[in-house]
Amino acid sequence: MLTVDNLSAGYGPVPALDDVSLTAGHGEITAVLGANGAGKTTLLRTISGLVRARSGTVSLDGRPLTGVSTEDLPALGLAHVPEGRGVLAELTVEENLRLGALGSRRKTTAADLRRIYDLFPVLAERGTGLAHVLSGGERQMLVIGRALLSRPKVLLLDEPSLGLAPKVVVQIFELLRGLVRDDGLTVVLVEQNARSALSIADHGVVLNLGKVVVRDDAATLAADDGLRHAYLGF
Amino acid sequence: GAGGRPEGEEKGSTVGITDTTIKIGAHFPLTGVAAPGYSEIPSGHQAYYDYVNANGGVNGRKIEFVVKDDGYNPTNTSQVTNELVLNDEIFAMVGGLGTPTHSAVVDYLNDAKVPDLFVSSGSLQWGDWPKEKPFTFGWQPDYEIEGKIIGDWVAKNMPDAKVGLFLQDDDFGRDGEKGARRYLDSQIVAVAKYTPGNTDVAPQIAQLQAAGVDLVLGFNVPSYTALSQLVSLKIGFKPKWFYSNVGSDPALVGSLLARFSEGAVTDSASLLNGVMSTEYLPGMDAPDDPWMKLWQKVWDEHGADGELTNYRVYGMSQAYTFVQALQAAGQDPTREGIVEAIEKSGASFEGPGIAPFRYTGDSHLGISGMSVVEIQNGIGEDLTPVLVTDLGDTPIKEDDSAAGDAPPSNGIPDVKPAE
Amino acid sequence: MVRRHLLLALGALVVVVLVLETTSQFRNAQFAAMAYYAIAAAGLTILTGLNGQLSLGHGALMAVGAYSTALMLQSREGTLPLLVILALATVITVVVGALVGVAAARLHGPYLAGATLALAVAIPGIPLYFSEWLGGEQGLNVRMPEIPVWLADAAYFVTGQELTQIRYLAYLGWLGVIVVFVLLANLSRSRVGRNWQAVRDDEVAAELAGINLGRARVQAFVVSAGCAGLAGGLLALSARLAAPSGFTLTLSLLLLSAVVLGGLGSLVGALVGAALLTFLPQVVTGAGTDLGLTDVQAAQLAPLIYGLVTVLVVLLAPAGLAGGLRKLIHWRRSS
Amino acid sequence: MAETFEMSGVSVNFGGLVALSDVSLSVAAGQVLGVIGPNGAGKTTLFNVACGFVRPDTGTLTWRGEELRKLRPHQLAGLGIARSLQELGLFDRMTVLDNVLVGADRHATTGFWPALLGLPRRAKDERALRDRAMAALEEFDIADVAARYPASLPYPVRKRVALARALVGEPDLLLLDEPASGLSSAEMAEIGELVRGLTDRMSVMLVEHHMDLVMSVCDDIVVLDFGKVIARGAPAEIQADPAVQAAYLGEDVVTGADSR
Amino acid sequence: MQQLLTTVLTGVTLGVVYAAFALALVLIWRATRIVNFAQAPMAMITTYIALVLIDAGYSYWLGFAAALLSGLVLGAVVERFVVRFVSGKSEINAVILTLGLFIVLHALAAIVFGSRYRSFPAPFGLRGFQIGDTTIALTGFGVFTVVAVAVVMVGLVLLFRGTDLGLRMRASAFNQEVSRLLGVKVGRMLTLGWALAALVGSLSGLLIAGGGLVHPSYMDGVVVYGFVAAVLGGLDSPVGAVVGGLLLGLSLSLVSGYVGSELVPLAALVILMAVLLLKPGGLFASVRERRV
Ligand SMILES: Nc1ncnc2c1ncn2[C@@H]1O[C@H](COP(=O)(O)OP(=O)(O)OP(=O)(O)O)[C@@H](O)[C@H]1O
Ligand SMILES: Nc1ncnc2c1ncn2[C@@H]1O[C@H](COP(=O)(O)OP(=O)(O)OP(=O)(O)O)[C@@H](O)[C@H]1O
Ligand SMILES: CC(C)C[C@H](N)C(=O)O
Ligand SMILES: [Mg+2]
Ligand SMILES: [Mg+2]
Repeated sequence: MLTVDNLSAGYGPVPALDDVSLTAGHGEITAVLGANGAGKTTLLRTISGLVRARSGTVSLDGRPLTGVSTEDLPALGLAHVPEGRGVLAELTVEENLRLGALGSRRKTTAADLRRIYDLFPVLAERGTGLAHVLSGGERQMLVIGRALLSRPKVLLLDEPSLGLAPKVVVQIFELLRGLVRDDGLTVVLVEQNARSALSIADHGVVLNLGKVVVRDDAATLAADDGLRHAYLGF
Repeated sequence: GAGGRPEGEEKGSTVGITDTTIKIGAHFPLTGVAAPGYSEIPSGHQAYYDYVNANGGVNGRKIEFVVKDDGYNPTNTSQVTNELVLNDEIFAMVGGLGTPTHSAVVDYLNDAKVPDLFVSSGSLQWGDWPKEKPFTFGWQPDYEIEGKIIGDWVAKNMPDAKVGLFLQDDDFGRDGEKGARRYLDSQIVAVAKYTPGNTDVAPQIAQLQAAGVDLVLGFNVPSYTALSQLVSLKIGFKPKWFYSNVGSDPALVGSLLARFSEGAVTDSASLLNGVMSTEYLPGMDAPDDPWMKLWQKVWDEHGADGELTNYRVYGMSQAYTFVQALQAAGQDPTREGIVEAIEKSGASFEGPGIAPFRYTGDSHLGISGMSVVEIQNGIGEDLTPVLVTDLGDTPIKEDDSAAGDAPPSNGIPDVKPAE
Repeated sequence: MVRRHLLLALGALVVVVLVLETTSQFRNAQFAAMAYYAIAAAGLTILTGLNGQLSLGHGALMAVGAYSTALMLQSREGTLPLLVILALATVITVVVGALVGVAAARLHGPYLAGATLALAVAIPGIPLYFSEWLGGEQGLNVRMPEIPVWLADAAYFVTGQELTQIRYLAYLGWLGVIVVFVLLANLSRSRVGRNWQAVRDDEVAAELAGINLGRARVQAFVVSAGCAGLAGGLLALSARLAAPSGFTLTLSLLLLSAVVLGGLGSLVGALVGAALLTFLPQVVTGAGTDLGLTDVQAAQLAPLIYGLVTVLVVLLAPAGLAGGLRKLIHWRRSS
Repeated sequence: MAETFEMSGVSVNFGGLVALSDVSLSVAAGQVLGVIGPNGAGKTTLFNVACGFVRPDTGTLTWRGEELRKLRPHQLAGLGIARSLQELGLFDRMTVLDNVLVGADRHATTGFWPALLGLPRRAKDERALRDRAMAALEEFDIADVAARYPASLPYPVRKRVALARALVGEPDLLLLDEPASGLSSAEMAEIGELVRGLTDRMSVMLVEHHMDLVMSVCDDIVVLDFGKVIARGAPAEIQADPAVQAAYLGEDVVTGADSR
Repeated sequence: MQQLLTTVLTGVTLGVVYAAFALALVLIWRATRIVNFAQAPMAMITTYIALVLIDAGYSYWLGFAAALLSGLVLGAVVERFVVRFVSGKSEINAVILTLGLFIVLHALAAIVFGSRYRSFPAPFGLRGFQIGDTTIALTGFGVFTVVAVAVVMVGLVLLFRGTDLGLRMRASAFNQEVSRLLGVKVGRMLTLGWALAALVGSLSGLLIAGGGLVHPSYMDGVVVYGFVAAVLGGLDSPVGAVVGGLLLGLSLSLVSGYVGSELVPLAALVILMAVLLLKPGGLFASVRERRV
């Protein structure tokens, strides 16, 4: 379980996150929504320690992460798929995947790899080639696969559907549901595509200008027309 | 005058001179690739000037010696010479080192009428054209006469030797080759040139070996003596070696080779045994020479950190000549006056050099000769008396007249003002 | 914009006259040196700052300019006018720069660095091979032609002082600086400079915008080579010599460091860097001697301090001294 | 028919991997052609061929009735073809205005020498370019950020800068690679309108994974899978095509298309 | 015939030395994407440390070990306290920083150790091996050099190709932020990369010094040729560095012996340009074609 309490952060004088609190429960998908620039990415980056929090705390299963560096998070079971394709293009596809497992101090087993390759067959074909040649969508598959390889307890996903074909989006969302259901994975899902995010999420949090404006069950949010028009744009 | 300018009156210049001081300067490579060795020369100068100053100076004037680093880069030489002349306002440049470096400033010094005394280099250009460069004087024997003396000796004593030249690819090697060819042209079977800075000389030595050379004449600097010895060891090349004076400092080369050992070269001095060279100054291998005793005393009293070395001896010897020149210029030296004085009486200066200077109105070349030596256990043993000559087809003859000079008891020369 | 450049140039000219007329011969000589460093650094700052090409070989291009100048001044009687000679030296270097630029245009980052590094050591080897013609290790002596009589008279008329060779050279150098800076400022504020920057920031996008990458790179290289050529010519006049050991790798590297020290991509930065190169060694060595160090120690002090300054500037003011100063002023104003 | 862009029989191999195989298509004046297909189907590669970044193994390109041989990317702008990049490719150390000015460079009339010498006609030329660029910025409603650097701007604004840069050159054919990725539905709708608004001035080729957008703006759609054209036709036909559904759309997603 | 053999053999030994230096550059490049110009003076300093010990009467091998160890420490210190502050920022600033270090270390060495020539011992013989009655230009020390460089090359290939550590090091060089998200201790990797590179650099310093002369600038020549060798090989590839070094050493030796030693630098330029014009990323460049 991931808890965020009164978190604030920013890049200059203007705060990008202002007193944000949320709880992502064990075995649940929490969708973080909001317009461009609302602070969604900043929220994930602050949780990961890539952006310094000005105040507030983040805790993982009750353990505060204050003072824990970004590099130690994978070992604690937290994986973060960053916005905009964090592919290490100069490494091979397989090396990228192996790095995912390394973070959580595990050896990559053939079975692990096979699971990812089954999910994204194209990665298997490109396995020993440089990730550099991958298409936009293939890169997105790679970073998601890489995060899954670390078998995280908590998964932070920043716009995973970016650049993916509709069929693959559905496939990935189904996979997430499965993991949440079967393994008790905790997911924080940042999505531009609010409609499909809410369709698989349990809860939703809407950010606007760095503040939480609404927090509710996913179904309730999806049904709220006023909210949809004001913040979610569909 | 043109443009309505007042006409200046030309008189002898006394820039750099006060009643109690005389300021001189020079450029040396104190940093960079040429610094090893050469950076020690000015400390020799300095020690001797300190000694003279401690003994009352010259005509009551203390000598101030300003050294500027040029890193052996002519562009810098030019800048620091500007600084010496325009900012420090030196009376004369004394001992500025290096052929390419000093070339950059020789015209300027002459245009500015700054005496440019005793350039630390054996290139001919310092002394061969006194008409164009009236203020410039060489000091050490030029490389051409050294080549001639070596060539003549080899032709006479080893007429069957197949000679190979190992040359630094600049004036040094070229002038030396020119001199040597005068006597050896038919004996030379191979010429190998190295470029300073390129430390891999195996191809050059292999070339000499391939040509069946059994006597190598080297016009090279000391580090290349060490390198050429090492490479020969490596490829099993065992000719006779004859290094010009610049490259042969046995103390230095010996210490350089000392460590090339660990089983392979056990005794470094013996590696140089039988190597031939030339000498024109008593050096570290002759500690009992009266000049060396003087230098040792001066160094012990006024020297900087470190041991006395041949580079420092070179510097002190030059400084000694400068003091002589200053004395010859009389009570009230001027820039023009000191030049005139050296032209008049320089040839009779008695100093550590074993052959006389060639200074006259027609030549500003330095020491006129040297003797051929063979190195045994780190000591150069004379094979010939002092041989003197001059450029071109001037014959080589024996002349021991300057070899017996001994320093005055107080270690300070006493030259009468030139008339 | 252009008019502003010209006004600035005019102001600069006045300052130059005032400074050169009121300072000693020795300072004049230093200013002459600063001038050629500034010109070379300005070219390099355009190449590296605007176009993103890292050249470790500009010293070699200066050598081309220097040797061209020296060759044209060899004949004892009757050479071309000095300005024509410098212009020709610039043109010759431009041609060489174009050849190098064409080869370099395909290279990136460390590969370009490697190639230009090799260039920096290769070019000074050429005079050694053609020593008959280029003077070998000793190089070619350069005799500055007499100052034209009308100019000397005019100068005397205006300033009341004799125009010495050194001052004449300093004027020549600073005239060069002003002209070059105006031209470079024009370029960098024009579509040409803009396109160079585009190539630096994103090749693919630049290409799609219609920019021929190779051409833009070669163009930038050629312009900076031209500067190096002119600077080389002035250096030869100033050092009175063109010799291989005047154009070691060190020169190329010092130029580059001066550009970064001053502030990459800014012409003012090039000026600051040139001033550092010219004045720092002398000041530091002087201070060292005053502190009672031996000559050898004092001589080592200059590179030591220069190196430390370089390290500190890169660490503390990554935008260079000019950039750091600008920031400081901003900060002062805003607080 | 003069403004038609055609590709015929284009094949591309990347060492064994068939990225495009015998692809033919054409875009007529004022038409919006959608190119869709699974990830890795070869859409970006197709654009790369059209731009000269990838030289096809076989096949030809024709533009305005003339074959483009040995096309090099930098020639595109001059030919009146512009392309936006999947990852924006803004010039980070140049202001927004300068970014757009580079796009407008095609209309410059003076060359190197006037620029070097600062001749008056260069100043005139520069003013003209600037007016053009400002007009483009205003059209996209981003004139207020003209002096800012792209990195400090929100993503959708950056996206507009990229579009402004592509359009300021007044191309006759615009290639858009995933223009809507990372945008909200509302912004996507804006882009849709914008693209439709372009059709009186130019033709558009559009790669996009958001079906809402594709279906609403395209006149015609080509579907690629494993480098082959598996379907082409009007949006409605494509949506109904079972092969397309199987390869690309999946069953569920189609429904959302009309719900806007 | 013997001249050719000698020229070739010395070319190979020379090439191996370039290769050793190039390996250090490759290591640092792979680990931090910085070209370290200060590599040479760092190696020079550690060689002096060995020399001081040997001069004080300790054995060659103690000096050898001390030099390697101090290289390791020096590399780590320089990364942690100097280079760290520019890593991941502008490429040229990093280059200039290492140039600044170059100048500083040089001057320091001259001040501390003096700038005169000193000879440096070799642990194995310096006489060429005897075959029949000809001596070939290969010495015991030469063999040692070749073996040492081969071992380092193989070690590096194994490190980068085969180990998780190598993978982590490469990842942090390419993208620090992504690597940290993946649990790679980026700072530690960078320090380790510099430390290892400086160790290999120290080795090259010892190999160049062995049976040769040492002074503050003795490594300067190898800066250019070692860098050129690394670039020839593709900068990313340890095998490339060795092939590049050998190719360069051999060609330069031949040019020096049969054409003229003044053309050696020009030959290096020609070889480099010829290779780079055909393969702009060096001989062993991984193919990186996709740009869009
Ligand atoms: N590195 C940065 N420097 C300065 N400002 C930044 C930086 N990154 C983000 N911002 C600003 O912080 C605010 C929040 O940005 P953030 O990226 O968190 O939004 P977001 O909700 O993820 O938007 P998007 O949907 O575009 O990804 C925005 O105003 C943005 O411009
Ligand atoms: N230079 C290359 N070398 C090898 N394979 C390549 C290269 N460029 C592209 N590919 C491969 O070709 C295929 C087509 O890539 P392309 O980028 O065209 O796909 P796309 O249709 O644009 O996909 P996406 O929707 O994910 O962006 C991909 O599988 C990709 O991995
Ligand atoms: C004897 C040395 C001090 C001179 C030096 N060999 C030179 O010509 O540069
Ligand atoms: Mg975001
Ligand atoms: Mg694509």
